[in-house]
Amino acid sequence: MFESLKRLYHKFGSPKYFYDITGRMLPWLVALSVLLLIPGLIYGLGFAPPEKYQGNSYRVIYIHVPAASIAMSGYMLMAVAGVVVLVWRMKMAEMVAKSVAPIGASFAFICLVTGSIWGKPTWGTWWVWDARLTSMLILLFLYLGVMALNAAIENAQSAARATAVLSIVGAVNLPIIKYSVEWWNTLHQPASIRMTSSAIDPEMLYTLLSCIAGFYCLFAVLVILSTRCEILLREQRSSWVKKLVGV
Amino acid sequence: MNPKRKQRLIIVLGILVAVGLATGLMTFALRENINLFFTPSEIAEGKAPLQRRIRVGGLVVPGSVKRGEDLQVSFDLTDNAQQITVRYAGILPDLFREGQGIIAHGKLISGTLVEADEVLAKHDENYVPPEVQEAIEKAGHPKKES
Amino acid sequence: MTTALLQTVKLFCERDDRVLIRDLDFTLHPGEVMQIEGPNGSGKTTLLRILCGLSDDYEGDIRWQGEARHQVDSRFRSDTLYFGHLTGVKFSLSPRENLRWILQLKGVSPKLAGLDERIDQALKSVGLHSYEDVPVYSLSAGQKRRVALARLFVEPARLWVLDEPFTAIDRKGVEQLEGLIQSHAEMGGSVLITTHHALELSAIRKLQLGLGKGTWRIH
Amino acid sequence: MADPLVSQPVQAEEVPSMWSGMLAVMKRDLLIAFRQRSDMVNPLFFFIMVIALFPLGIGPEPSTLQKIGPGVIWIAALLSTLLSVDSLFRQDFDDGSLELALLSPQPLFVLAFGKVIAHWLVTAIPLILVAPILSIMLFMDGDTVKVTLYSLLLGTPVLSMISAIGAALTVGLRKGGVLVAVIALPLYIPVLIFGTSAVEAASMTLPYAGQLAYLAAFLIMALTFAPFAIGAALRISVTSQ
Repeated sequence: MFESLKRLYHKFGSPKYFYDITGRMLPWLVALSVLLLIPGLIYGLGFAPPEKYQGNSYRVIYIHVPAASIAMSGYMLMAVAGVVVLVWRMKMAEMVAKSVAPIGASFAFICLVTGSIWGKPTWGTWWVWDARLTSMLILLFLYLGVMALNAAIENAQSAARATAVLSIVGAVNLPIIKYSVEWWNTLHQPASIRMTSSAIDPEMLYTLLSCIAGFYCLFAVLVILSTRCEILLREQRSSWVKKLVGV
Repeated sequence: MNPKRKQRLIIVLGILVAVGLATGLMTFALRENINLFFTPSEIAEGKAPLQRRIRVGGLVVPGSVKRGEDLQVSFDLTDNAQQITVRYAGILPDLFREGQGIIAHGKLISGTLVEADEVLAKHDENYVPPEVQEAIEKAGHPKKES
Repeated sequence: MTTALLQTVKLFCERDDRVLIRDLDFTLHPGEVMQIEGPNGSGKTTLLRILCGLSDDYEGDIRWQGEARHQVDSRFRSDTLYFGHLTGVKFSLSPRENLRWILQLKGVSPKLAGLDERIDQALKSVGLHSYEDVPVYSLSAGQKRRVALARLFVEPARLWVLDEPFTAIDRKGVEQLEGLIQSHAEMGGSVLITTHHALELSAIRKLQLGLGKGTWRIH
Repeated sequence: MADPLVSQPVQAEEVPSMWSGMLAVMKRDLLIAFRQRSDMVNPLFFFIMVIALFPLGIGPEPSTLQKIGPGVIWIAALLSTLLSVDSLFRQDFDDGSLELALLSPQPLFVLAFGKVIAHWLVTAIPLILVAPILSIMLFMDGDTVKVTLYSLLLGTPVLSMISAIGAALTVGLRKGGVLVAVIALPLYIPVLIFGTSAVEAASMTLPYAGQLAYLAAFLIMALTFAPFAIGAALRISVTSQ
């Protein structure tokens, strides 16, 4: 078991293998995300029953919640990749971490925008300095810091290592920031975003789950595409890339 | 013991002690009421400061909502033990209704009268915000099942 | 047969997509001086930085006394003296304070008996007698360089890694430094040095780095 | 007496004590700071001036100033830490002493720790000492002044530690200054929240022990773990040039 894990790890550590295997996975992932996302969103935005109190405005949830979740897990993914970069010096992890940052930041941004669109009808204001909104804003800032650092260092490898340190420090701090912000302003109730199964209608729940899964597939597709570009860029002088692009 | 290993041991022990200390401080801090959240009972007992922005949480007493001119509204809040009155000028959230758990931000004017500048309601009927729920439980009443 | 002090196995290094060193195998024994030569841009400084642990942008193995260097890192570092383009000399401190701090960093106890006398003696050896207590910024460029060179007289290290040590040093200083390197080697120390200066030492090997293709030659 | 032209190395300890390594760095940095006093005085002036600007910008009403006082003092402290931290490793990087530190048998985090402590002593202590006077100028009173002092005492070392991570990551870059701010500011938030909240609570004559306990917990965590991050960051910055 351990041996095969190790083998898998080494395989994924090779850019060529990663490029090949993701090339084969990509169509499936695209298909999966289309299959989950299109019906999920159409049904969620158009046909799912309106919520008892909020009417139709709650429908933003089908974008808002997946985006929030992906923004968070994207950061965690980046931090884990950072650990791999620092401990095992794996090149693939450097490229993945670099690709995740802007995509995760975009999802954090989407989450903020949809949150504020949702906030207008529900709370009567576009923006509240509410715990969840604020901590998502800070998450976006953390992403931006990582991206800025990455952009500032010319050498790709040292940029990757420096951002790895920063994203790990950020990940360690994230729970503390989240907690303190939540404590600082407990304005709105967690219920609006956290869905316990008893509190949500199954019809809405399944739609939401489909959207979440679909957005995760989309996230995976985006990360893979961006990583593949990075691989070609970094390995441009290796023989397999030369052969691939036909030089 | 070889000195290199001794150094390493000291570092590890230091980290353990530090983590322990930090956890201790955290648990102490968690027991303090630092977010200025008060229940109607606490306000009735005079624990909350006057003229300071505080948070009050409780359930809106059915039949207590009185609307005045210019969006003036007043209602009572209860934790099933004591009642206080909240005065508010502004648009109440869509989800505000009688029997609902809400959190009001504002100043304690006198005795049990709170002048709120912000009123927030929860979104779901089955859900009581943890602070409100805690306050109700503290006052000796278990959660009401709806 | 003495054990090698420093050894590289198939050392490979590239910088900005240019191969600097390919499959470098060399061994440095106690008592040996190795001069690294090559045109500008051939990677002399890079190689020195890799060898003393200031850069880990390489592939291959580096061994210290037969063991992988990263496993005996702290032992390796206490036995290596690196003298680079930047000297680490603080301008607002006096030469004496500078040396004292560098020695402390190296693990010399500040309470060591006679430490101050030894430092003063080292400063005297590099011609900084009576300059011990003036701030370094008031010294000339050559004198500033000499403050750092005084390390060679007191700092405990078997391996000296010297990157262009003769910069800004006058002719007398150069002769003196050559003598110092010679005597260090005779006492069983080893030296890795880059310089464009023709060294007049009795036993010296040369590592010639080629430009552009990672080629090298030892003679 | 032996020939002065022969190397006569002094004896080093086989495993040097980390404590003395840290003290050596600290002493050296303090000495340098006392010789170049501007490094020490400028952040202090900045702190005082920023706070003095607020009454001018917002208006001199005591009630308003009293209300925003804790936030103002904390944000000024935060900015002045940020301002001073940029030079923390830069000089050492430029003159090569960071390379020497990296090649010393001492672990890098020990040396980094010593540097940050020295930096805190030099830049934050003066600031903490004048904070009570400034808080009186912002019409804060009694306990509030005391708690301002406590909260800064507990909070500023955390700020120093966090910004040192940013400074270490950007030390090799030409445009470090703004980048450090972008990196470090989001991480400051918990300290800012609990610091201001402690002062606010004190101004309402409410218990503030909880907030101070949080700050103390952050302090312990920062002192324990930040040096490792700083050390790793420095290593990356130095080895990658």
